[in-house]
Amino acid sequence: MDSGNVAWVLICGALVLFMTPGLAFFYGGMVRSKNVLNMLMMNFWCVVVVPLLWVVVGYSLAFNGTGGWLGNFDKAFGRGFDFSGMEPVVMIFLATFAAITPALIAGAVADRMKFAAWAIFVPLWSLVVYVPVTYWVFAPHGWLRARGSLDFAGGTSIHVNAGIAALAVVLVLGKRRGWPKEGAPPHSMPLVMLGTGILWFGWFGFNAGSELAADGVAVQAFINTFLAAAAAGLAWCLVERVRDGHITSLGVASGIVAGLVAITPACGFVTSMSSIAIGLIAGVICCFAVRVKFRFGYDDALDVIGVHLVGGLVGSVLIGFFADPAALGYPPGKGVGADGLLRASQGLFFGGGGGLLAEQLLANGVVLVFSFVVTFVLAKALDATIGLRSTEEDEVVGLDVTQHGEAAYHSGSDRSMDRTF
Amino acid sequence: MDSGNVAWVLICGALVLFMTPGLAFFYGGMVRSKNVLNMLMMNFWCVVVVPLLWVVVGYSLAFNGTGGWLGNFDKAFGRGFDFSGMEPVVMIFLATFAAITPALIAGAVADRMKFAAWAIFVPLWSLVVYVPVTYWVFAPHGWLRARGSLDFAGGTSIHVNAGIAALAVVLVLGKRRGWPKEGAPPHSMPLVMLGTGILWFGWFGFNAGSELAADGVAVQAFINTFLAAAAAGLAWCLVERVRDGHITSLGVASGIVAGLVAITPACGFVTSMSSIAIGLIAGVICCFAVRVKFRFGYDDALDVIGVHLVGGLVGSVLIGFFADPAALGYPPGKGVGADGLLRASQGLFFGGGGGLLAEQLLANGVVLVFSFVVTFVLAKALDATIGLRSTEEDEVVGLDVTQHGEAAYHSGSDRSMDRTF
Amino acid sequence: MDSGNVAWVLICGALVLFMTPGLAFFYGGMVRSKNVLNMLMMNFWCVVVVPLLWVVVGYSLAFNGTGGWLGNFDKAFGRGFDFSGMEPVVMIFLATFAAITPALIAGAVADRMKFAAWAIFVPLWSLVVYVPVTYWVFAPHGWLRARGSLDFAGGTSIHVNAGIAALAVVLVLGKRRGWPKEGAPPHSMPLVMLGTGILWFGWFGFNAGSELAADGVAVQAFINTFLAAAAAGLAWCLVERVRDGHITSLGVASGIVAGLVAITPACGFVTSMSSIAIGLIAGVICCFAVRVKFRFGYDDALDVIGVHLVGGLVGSVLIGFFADPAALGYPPGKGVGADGLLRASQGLFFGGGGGLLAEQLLANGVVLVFSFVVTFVLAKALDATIGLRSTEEDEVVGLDVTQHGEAAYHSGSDRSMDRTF
Amino acid sequence: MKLITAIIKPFKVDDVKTALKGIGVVGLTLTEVQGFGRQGGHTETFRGSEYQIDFVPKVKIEAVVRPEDVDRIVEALVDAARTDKIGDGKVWVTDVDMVIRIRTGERGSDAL
Amino acid sequence: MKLITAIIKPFKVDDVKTALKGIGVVGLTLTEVQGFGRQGGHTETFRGSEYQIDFVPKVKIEAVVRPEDVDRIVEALVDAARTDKIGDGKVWVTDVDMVIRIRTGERGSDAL
Amino acid sequence: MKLITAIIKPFKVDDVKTALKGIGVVGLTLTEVQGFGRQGGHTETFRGSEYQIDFVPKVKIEAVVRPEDVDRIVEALVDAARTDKIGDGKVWVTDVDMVIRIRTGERGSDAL
Ligand SMILES: Nc1ncnc2c1ncn2[C@@H]1O[C@H](COP(=O)(O)OP(=O)(O)O)[C@@H](O)[C@H]1O
Ligand SMILES: Nc1ncnc2c1ncn2[C@@H]1O[C@H](COP(=O)(O)OP(=O)(O)O)[C@@H](O)[C@H]1O
Ligand SMILES: Nc1ncnc2c1ncn2[C@@H]1O[C@H](COP(=O)(O)OP(=O)(O)O)[C@@H](O)[C@H]1O
Repeated sequence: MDSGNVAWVLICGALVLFMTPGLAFFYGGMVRSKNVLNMLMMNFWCVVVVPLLWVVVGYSLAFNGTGGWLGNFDKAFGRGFDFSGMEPVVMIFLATFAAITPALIAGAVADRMKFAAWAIFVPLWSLVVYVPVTYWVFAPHGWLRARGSLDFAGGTSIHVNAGIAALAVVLVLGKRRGWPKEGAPPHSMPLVMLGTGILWFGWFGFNAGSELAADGVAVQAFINTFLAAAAAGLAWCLVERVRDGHITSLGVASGIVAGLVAITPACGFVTSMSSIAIGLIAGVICCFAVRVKFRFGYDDALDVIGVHLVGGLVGSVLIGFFADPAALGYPPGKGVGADGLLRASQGLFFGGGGGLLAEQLLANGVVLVFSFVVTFVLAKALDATIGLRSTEEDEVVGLDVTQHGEAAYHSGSDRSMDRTF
Repeated sequence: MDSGNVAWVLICGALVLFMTPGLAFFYGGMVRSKNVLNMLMMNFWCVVVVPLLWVVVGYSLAFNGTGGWLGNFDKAFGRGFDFSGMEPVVMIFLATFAAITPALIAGAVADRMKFAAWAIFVPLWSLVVYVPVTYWVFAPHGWLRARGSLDFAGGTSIHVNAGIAALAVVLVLGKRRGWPKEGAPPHSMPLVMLGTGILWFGWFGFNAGSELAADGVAVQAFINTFLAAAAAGLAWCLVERVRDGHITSLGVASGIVAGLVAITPACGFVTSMSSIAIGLIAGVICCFAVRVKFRFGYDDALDVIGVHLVGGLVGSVLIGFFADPAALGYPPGKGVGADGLLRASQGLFFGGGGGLLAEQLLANGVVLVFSFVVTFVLAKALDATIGLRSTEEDEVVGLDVTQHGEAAYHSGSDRSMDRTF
Repeated sequence: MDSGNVAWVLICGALVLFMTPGLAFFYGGMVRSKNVLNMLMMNFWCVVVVPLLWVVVGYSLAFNGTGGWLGNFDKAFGRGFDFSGMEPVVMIFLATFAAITPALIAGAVADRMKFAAWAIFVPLWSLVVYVPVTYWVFAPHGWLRARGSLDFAGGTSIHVNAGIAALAVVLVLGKRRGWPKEGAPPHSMPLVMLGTGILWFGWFGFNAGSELAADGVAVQAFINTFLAAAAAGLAWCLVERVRDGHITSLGVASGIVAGLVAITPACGFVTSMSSIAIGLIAGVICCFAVRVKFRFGYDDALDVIGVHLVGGLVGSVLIGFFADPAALGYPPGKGVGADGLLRASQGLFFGGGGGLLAEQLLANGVVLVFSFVVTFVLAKALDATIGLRSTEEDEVVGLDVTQHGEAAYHSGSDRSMDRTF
Repeated sequence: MKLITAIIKPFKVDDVKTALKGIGVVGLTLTEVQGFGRQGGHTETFRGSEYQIDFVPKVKIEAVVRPEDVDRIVEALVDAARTDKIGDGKVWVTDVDMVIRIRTGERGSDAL
Repeated sequence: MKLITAIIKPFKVDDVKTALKGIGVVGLTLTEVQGFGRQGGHTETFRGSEYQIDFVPKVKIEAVVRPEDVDRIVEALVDAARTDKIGDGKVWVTDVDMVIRIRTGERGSDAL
Repeated sequence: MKLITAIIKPFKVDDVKTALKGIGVVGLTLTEVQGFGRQGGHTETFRGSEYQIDFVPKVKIEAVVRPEDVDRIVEALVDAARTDKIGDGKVWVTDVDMVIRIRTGERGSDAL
């Protein structure tokens, strides 16, 4: 057990935990002040509920197996971990991934979902969608991974997965009143920018930590995470400048996040220059993708689909072109990676032929279909039972007061209020 | 000197330093906008004054001794540190603990304490209360530790200590005008949630860093810090749902902090499942404890007592039941820990009998009495000399303007003001 | 390749990246709400544009050379890095330094600079000023470093350099309307304090990471970063108390930053007690320096000159007095440091004679002249071509709306707006 | 001249503005206010303490208009602001001695 | 109808509201305002530069009431708002031509 | 008594306050408002969606004054607030039945 690796993966775990509050602020700043606490709560709920589920049963089902489809219960209830090895570190590191994945969906359902429905949706979705998908894509013997598809830090299993699930939920949930005719500008852009800063900061742990060691691949992943975010932020700015005449702060923030999403699956398999290319491509595509919802009329409030689904797909597919594990010192095709089972082939642009691209398309296709269908059914079931949607009256008054009995801001500088106990 | 351990403890030190601003925002969001800067200042004051005191004399007195009661001056003024060993790392790591402990008290005295009095209280309290208590509980030869009481990261020496001191100060300081009939809702809940996120993030350094090495115990402490916070946050939410009908963001934030407090003393001695149990228990108890002040009529403005004192006691006492160092690979009863002097016995539930529980009760009892008495005397002395309490007029106008000559927010989007120099 | 060192420098890199958003909030809170997004954007722009430039060509020119004046293109486009060694880690770590340096200048030009001009200024300045200065001061064979001047983490090459450049730009840009008769108080002090907390947190990575290893010198640098910030914060508070009668939150924040700036060049060469002395001196001097602009009439909006230029000079010159590498276990005068080429001599107070002081004065003098002249010419050229200054109308309405087509806050709790596409 | 003052629900601002624009109102001033009335407020809970919040967010609209236009404008305003739910608000009209346009010094209806 | 406008100290809002409720005022509108007057303001210091802030936070309360109730209401309001310290504020009364309840279209005292 | 109400540009507040102080106005109340008028607003863009913002920030100033002072004060106010650019705002004057100083109960001009 190497102290440097333990220190690295632990601190990366703390960074990823910090990302969920960061996401909460990124989203929370974009909604109106009457709904900001509800948005923060949807995120914080994920980080209190999912990690418990993860340790109790999730990790064991999502990673501890020998078949291609699902794990077993051998590591349930935190049993059977050897604290002189890396496994408990990996288990808790991945708990933070499990927590943030459903939180991504919160951005799509903003302003109108009953909190009680969200509270139940999150743990159920984690079990029936996140756990199996994670096993297929990430677990040593997962069938998609075993076939050779690559996902370094969760482009397919996290961003594509959460993004398509978001689409399924909003289709069941319906549009906010007034949308798309009316829109609601962000109540606090500084809060959005704070979230962006925290996300970028934490994403280094998310991506470079996924190497599960402080080695050369982690360094490459770190560099790529930096460059792709910068490149996508720049690309989004340039599109805005040309198209809208202005460079906006929400634009650069969105671009940075799009770049981070896109490089997530690729960061450990591509060179620095490829990461810049991936960032530029993702920035441009996502900048247009966020407007698709107006054409098709699904109310993806904060663009989870336009940024996470599209960005994740872009990055995951581009692996098929840019992957160059040879340049990164992986013995190509041989068993590599933390568990020695990863088969990393070259991409189309680097002499690998179309095989890897095909696997990337297959893996993402499978996740798109599975996640959409199961999530849609789950949402329908919840809607039919407790109901997904808040009343129109609650939507008008705001979810903070109606769902949580709180208001985010009390400006009156020294107005005090009678306590009624 | 192992680079992995150095990297780990240094980064943990940076995380704990970041906690004091985090605490400032956690508290600052809860007060009215006329008092927020005063709250931030009470916290920042701790982090500029106490670390200097710590390096100059505090560390040497609090850790560098051979007797049971107090250290000596051999390491004063930063003298006598060997930079090829871990000691200077430990010294600076613990400086951040010394800084945040008095800062915890700020939450109790909010909205009414003269800043001049706070400015003097902080260094005095650190010297006469924090330093001796730390020696007894934490120092290799400290008498409470030598007897076998356990406190991994500061439940007794920090949270119980600061919590009971807060009670002593508010008893001298008195209630805010209008309290409890009137109350003042948080001026910015997003600021509170930001503080919560920073605190949780930093607390990984606080707890897992206290192992002073990147090893298996640090990993267990990290996992427990994660799980106890989640469990307590969940518990607080469930109590609110049942009792008040709503799950509030302030509730989940309070629960998370309560869980972090409770696991602080225990994180290096209990298993993952025990940490969940401790978190659940602490969440429920603290959720009720924050209302005790209305029964007894002490104005603990932001619930330092209900969360830190009660949470610290819960965690510290539960060590007596849940401690299972054997399961964590400590040779039980043998000398272990960073300094090889720690005697870690089993708790009541794990075959250790009541011995450890008795030591836990004794240690906390001693700290409760000592800290309360000395702090009460100190507060009375300050009150008799310079006065603890701001004028009623200042309290109405607000402490930001009257104590600091500043206002937190200037909304008028483009009102400029004449400079009078 | 030691995993502990890799983990340390990577996490330090993430910390420094986080500093630029931190700086954005530190500055952004100080401006009026009509200009805050523009301030955030000036900072975020640096962090998306400069790192790309750095990897493509900057690093190679700024570090990879054998002559005294400038590097070559051998490491351009991310070519030629050995991922089994530390060099790629160092390259990306330093990318964050390159990003934050021009961002410092944003504080001086606040409220009135055309964003288009800033967007072009940043990459140009990085190439023609930052890159050569960095080579001279930091690169193994840089002529100023080779002569024996010391700059551990960037006092001369970053703070003095950016500070004097800020003076050059504001002289070309001119004063804000109404200044100095009118001033604009901070629109959100809590945002300023958040930035302060993030900056201090990140600065540990900035300074202690610059050792490029997790060793005893990194520990000393970490300790000094902590103490100097605290000492300078305290010093600023005391001056305010005596001079103005109040201790302000902006004061303690400014002092902390001043101390961090001053210790940046010195942190790896001085003892703990010397770092306290340097902090106290810097705090007092900067507290007076921020008022000099009123005497000389240059509109340094947020005191980049008073804090960064003056603070950087103070720290850099004091190295000449306080440097004591012997006490830190450097073989004095021998080749030391990460690249084995550093010549660290003793300061005046520690038996080193005036030689080092002379070198410090020379190095800073050279940077002052070069940076001022080149920046002034660059600013003049931009002003003559696209124009540096926004229209008076835009300045009155605010830069957020006019430069970025956005407003920072939309308070109307549930006012929605018609989308016009 | 007459001053029409209306207290309306915030989410009705756009509708009201559009309606008034439609019938030739070229200027008005809006203020974020808080209302107390039959509608009642809501309760908030902080750490188990309940607070009764009696005030609900409203928007106040003020427009100085020609006396002869008052009835048409009030009617249009009321129609646009009505949701038939409690809390829709009030409109009241007061007399104005004179009105001046600062930029030009014009008075009376020319100032509108 | 009459419009009673009062400028009071913010921390007096609850007392005033309770007092008015007590004597049958069923509705009123509140605005956060800033006042300039005898009370004077305060100075703020930012990095050693002083600013004289002349405006202090106040709350404005507006209530349309029946003419015959004006005196009772003003009296109750003044009593509730008074602290006998400078800056307690002002109350003024203006005439209202007509008042309408948006929800129902009722006019006059029925609209209150 | 008369009530002078002025809608002005925010950055003119200090000038107006100084001017009114200069001619003996000892008190006034300020409110942050948003104005709709000829000046028009601006557009904002969020992720490529455009919003037309019709309201621009303004400041409302209210002062109760003695009838005989109205003209002087209005004149001073208009001069101080004028920038000759569109959007300078309006001033209007309404009649006040009575004004009371809460602290003392004084009425009429003594209350100012
Ligand atoms: N007498 C009044 N004077 C001034 N404002 C009033 C008065 N009565 C009600 N309002 C305003 O009108 C709003 C709506 O009134 P309310 O009684 O709640 O519903 P409705 O208008 O349907 O009767 C209140 O929130 C308050 O702002
Ligand atoms: N002539 C006036 N017109 C409008 N508002 C006024 C006037 N005079 C005072 N006010 C308001 O009343 C508040 C209190 O007035 P002030 O002169 O400070 O104390 P007092 O009411 O005790 O005389 C002021 O802050 C201002 O908001
Ligand atoms: N009829 C009106 N009633 C009330 N306020 C008005 C009216 N017309 C204009 N205003 C206020 O005056 C401000 C300036 O008016 P505007 O027409 O934009 O420019 P100008 O005053 O130069 O004609 C508006 O923003 C609005 O706040």
